[in-house]
Amino acid sequence: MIKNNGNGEYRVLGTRPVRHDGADKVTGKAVYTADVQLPGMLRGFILRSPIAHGRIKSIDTSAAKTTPGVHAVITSADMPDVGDKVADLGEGAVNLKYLSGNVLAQDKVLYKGHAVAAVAAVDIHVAEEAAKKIVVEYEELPSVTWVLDAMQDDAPLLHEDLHTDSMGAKSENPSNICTHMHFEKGDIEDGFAQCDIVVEREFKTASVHQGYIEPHASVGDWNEDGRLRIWTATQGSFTARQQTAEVLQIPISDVVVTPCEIGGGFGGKIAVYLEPIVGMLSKLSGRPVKISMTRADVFEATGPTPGSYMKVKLGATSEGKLVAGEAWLAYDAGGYPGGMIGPGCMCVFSCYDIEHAVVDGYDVCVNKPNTQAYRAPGATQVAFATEQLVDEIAKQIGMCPLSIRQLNAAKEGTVRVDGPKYPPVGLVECLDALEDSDHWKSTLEGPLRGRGIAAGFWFGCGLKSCATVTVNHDGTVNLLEGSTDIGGSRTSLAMQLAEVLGITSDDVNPMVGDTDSVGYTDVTGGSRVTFATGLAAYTAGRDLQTQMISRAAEEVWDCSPDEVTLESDGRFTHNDESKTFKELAAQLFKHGEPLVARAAVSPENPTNGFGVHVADVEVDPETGKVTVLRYTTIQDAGKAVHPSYVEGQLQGGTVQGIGWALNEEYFYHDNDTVANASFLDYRMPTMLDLPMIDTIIVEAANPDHPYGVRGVGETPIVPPPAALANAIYNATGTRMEQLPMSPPVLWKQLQTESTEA
Amino acid sequence: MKPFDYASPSTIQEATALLEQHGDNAKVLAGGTDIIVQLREGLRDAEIVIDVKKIPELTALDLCSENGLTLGASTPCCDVYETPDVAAAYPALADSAHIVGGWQIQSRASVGGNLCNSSPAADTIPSLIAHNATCLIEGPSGSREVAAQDFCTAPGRNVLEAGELLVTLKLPAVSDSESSAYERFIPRNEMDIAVAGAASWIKLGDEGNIAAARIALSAVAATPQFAQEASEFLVGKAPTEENFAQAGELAKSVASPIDDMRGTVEYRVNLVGVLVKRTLATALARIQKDG
Amino acid sequence: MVTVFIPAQLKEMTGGVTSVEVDASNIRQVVEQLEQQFPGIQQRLCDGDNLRSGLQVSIDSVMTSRGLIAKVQPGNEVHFVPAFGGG
Amino acid sequence: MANKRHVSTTINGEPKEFLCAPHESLLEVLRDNLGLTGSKEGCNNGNCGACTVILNGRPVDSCLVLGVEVEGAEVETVEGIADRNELHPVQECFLEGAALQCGICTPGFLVASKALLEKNPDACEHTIRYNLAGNLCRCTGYDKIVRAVQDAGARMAESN
Repeated sequence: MIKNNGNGEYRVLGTRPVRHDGADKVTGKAVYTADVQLPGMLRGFILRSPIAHGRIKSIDTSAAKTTPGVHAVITSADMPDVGDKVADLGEGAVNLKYLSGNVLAQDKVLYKGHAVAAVAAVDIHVAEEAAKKIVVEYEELPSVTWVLDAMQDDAPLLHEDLHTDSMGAKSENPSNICTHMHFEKGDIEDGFAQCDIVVEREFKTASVHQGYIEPHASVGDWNEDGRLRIWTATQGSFTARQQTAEVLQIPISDVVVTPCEIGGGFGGKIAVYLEPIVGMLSKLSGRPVKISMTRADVFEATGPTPGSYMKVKLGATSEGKLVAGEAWLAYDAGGYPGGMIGPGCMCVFSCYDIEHAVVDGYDVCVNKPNTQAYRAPGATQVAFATEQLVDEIAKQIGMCPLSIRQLNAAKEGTVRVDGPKYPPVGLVECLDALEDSDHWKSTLEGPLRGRGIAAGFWFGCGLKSCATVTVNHDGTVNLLEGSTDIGGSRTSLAMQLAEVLGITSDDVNPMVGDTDSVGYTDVTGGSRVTFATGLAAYTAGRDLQTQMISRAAEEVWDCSPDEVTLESDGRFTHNDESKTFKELAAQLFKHGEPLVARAAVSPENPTNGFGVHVADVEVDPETGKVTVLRYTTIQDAGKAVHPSYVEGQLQGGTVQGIGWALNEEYFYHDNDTVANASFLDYRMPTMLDLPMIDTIIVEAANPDHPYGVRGVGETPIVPPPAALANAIYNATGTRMEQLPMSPPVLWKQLQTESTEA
Repeated sequence: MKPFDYASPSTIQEATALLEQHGDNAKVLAGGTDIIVQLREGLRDAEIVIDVKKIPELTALDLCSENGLTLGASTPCCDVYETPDVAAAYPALADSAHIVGGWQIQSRASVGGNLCNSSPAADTIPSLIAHNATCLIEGPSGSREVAAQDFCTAPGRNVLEAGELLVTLKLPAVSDSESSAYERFIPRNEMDIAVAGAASWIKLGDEGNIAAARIALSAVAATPQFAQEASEFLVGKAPTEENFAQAGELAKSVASPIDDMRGTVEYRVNLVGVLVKRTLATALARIQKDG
Repeated sequence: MVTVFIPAQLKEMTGGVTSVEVDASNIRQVVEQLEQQFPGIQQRLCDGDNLRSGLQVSIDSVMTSRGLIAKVQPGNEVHFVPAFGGG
Repeated sequence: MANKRHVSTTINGEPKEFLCAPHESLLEVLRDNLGLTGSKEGCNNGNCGACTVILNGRPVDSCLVLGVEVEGAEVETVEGIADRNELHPVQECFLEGAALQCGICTPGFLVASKALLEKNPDACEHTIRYNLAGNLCRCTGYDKIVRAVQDAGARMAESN
């Protein structure tokens, strides 16, 4: 009999232990991919396209190949033909010819920075100078980077064989529009007819990059036994293994991926870029090969998240009840079909109970790097639009922006535009927490200052995770799991196992295994690790306890298993005798076979993370510069396993959202090449650009997790641009319809409106 | 990065001899925060890099009440703002030295290097111009002096001839009745290139009016600019907001900026007025605080 | 009977019908029933013997990755929705 | 290729000698020649601070220093912050305050923070934000880093 701990009182969850990998990371010992050194290792350099769009007429690598110190040079001609096949990568599906073409350009280059050839040499300088000797002849083609331009019939075509997919139906003519999605709920005409007030605006947002500080890096060693060993900076060692095997057309079983410590990902380190290249260079040179991207490569060839055009219409009654919503969304996909438009469509009205809605979404190829997931991919753009319209309606009917959100908040049973109903969710609780917060109760005084709020949503997914638990002589345990640890997840998983077993976090040694040593585990992404891999750790702990009950019955108490009780604190009792986990484990170890437990899970429901943000800003009307004076992030975490790291996710996501809101964007030259591929000119927030980010963690239990855990990683990036836009409106009376709301843009808008007024 | 050779001469004569010998293929290394990036990114080429930090004259930092400040060309920015007398006497220079890159950059980047890199957006050059600095240059044919405002000739170009080395910068002595300020506009609060910048120096006469003024701008023309008309306008005027604003308007006449990712012509010209007005007010406040 | 909601994008194939009742014990049978009523709809929902990539099924608002083999019971509500991952 | 130079220097208190070509940066020398991979390359042009080391008492971006420049100099890296097995207060406070997530920027922050606190143990929030603005972090939003540096300052003041 197992007494489940349903009372919400925990010994380990909610505490703040020092992370298990902490000492290594503050002493410089932690090994990231670029730190890997193998005997005889070569360094690689990638030659990239200098133009935004062109046909490759010829590539002459002879001068590079004969350069002293060069061991191998490859182009797409050296890569196998992957055919026109869609591969399911767990978190999403991708056509292999697009994946392979993005790794090394085939007949065309589709964006500046597109990889064209790669060199492996004795050191990085020799490799770089040799790569510059490769002669590539291009037929330059007209290019397009703005999504609406790319949708025109006469737009330059990126892929002559790409036809628009409308849920299985293909367009007759080739197009840059990869996908059209359409959702309906209720009766839109009838809905708007019931509205006393309707607001409609057009919005556009620039491409932004995930901005992880660690550049992509991979090491490949094609071993003499025919197996390819990869050390790489990836959010998912198993998806990296699958993508690498597919691109190189070798059996998955011949690839082993060791996930190194990873310096940030945010969605941008799921697709492979370097892994197949270091693999092929290693095969041809017979030596291990390491490639680290330059920062310019990272900006020009990886990420970004889609730039967008959005037209959104929202209607309400004079009492502030939202009745109807209509959205037309176009997201750029970059050089190859992207995956962010679906969630964009599903999230545009996801925070509210709106009876009638229609959403159309388009995924459109443009001459930019292939877009990748970026923290709540697709949701931040639409929140920027919808949350401003909600404020605008509130303003027009004289309602408080908090009240209108409380009145319309999505709750259990609310039907989203794509169909499903929400299980119990925590948006109302977050809004109530805002109402009770010091920040909301405080008064903001002074001219050109304003306060804004916004809500945000991200699904948070489950997917597959595995965990193995082995027990040591002394009753401490080792937890082997497959989720690369980007932000302290080893510890949040160890804590869940410790909670089940009634031991401390320090009694657990968590370890992230390579693809040979741990069961299949999907990416560290989708806010899933603490939830799904945590569920695996919990389940493995239960498996261990179940084994121990029967063994205790047989080997210790000589009774039947149902006469052994597992207490909620992890103790095993029989009659009036009681043993802690460690006592029993140590005793069983002496008597019989070692204890090993395992779990494989695939929870399928989203964990539905809602958040609400409030921002105070001051605007300098002479320069258009916005200063964030105060910021509070409120989010439902279900159960905060390690509150410090939950706060860290909230603060980090919020600041990425603030950067997106105020300064981050790609600038392009007239020839559609990127003008600001550096940290200097891309302008991510520095420490000096921010106030402290206050957090309030709401805990509305997730029914699909034994401890009520919800994913928290992604939602915090969603509200900031909208919250800041609403704050800027309340400070200046001007509505921002584009991101970023950079000083020149805001200054110009204030000028125009003051001259018009 | 392309390979190059390296020398670290300990006298000006050795350095100028090397410069003369290698001509354009030699590049001078002071703080390295510009040149190393430019060599790495292939924006400049070098057969030999000449590290001048071992030459005593180039790391000088001497302040005296008669002759003013002698600043070695490779003296790092942090020495300027961490030396209290210097920071107090030349606030504009300290302001700009304190915002060149981040702290790590300021530990290496030199005012002289910033001048020789001759970027239109250089933060320290307007402050040198506002403080009427003179550049002491040594070369194969002896030494010469050039006013800071005449040093830059085009983006990345300056008056240095083959074989010539910038040795020191001389800033005239200052009194309690004068002060200065530098301010730039950047979208972030640190780690950014000026969208526009302004340095203002003013000296008050006994009756409290402005006896002398020098205003200089960055990032609004091909080279940093001395705003002569705006500077002369202030002479004899009362240090009022109105006059400062008017000086800001007049300063716009020397602004001929370009449209780029950092800002439009219209925006940059607007910033000139704002920054000149604000730096004049700061300079005045500093005089009043000290006086 | 199981209530199947027709994706709005396929309404033109059902003459505007937005939901139908079918007698089925798994999603494969659901799709076959739909195909009988609305010829051609199967190849819009499926790719060969699998659910089309990028599509997933929700049964009574519970997502499933089991695709065509997912079981359904009388009274269930079935939606076809886009798959999503995250960053 | 230019000839390699012999360089004698002091790294984390120990005399070190190495050979490097003039175009190799101090960061390359530390990571590739000396195996000190704690200093990280985030941008290789002085805009992220991940490669921060202390050179003759001052924080610098080691990607913007040539290896040959450190002849006769004193260099401190993240590997030299802890005293044997004793973590430095700034390391302790980063761990206890959860001031790191992915950890790639952490070495640079630790080195710069230590340099700041040794100069100014009771640095205020603004001073910390100003002096560490050359160190980028994309994970934390900086809040916990600022607090950890403040806590470390207090701890260092106590122990003195």
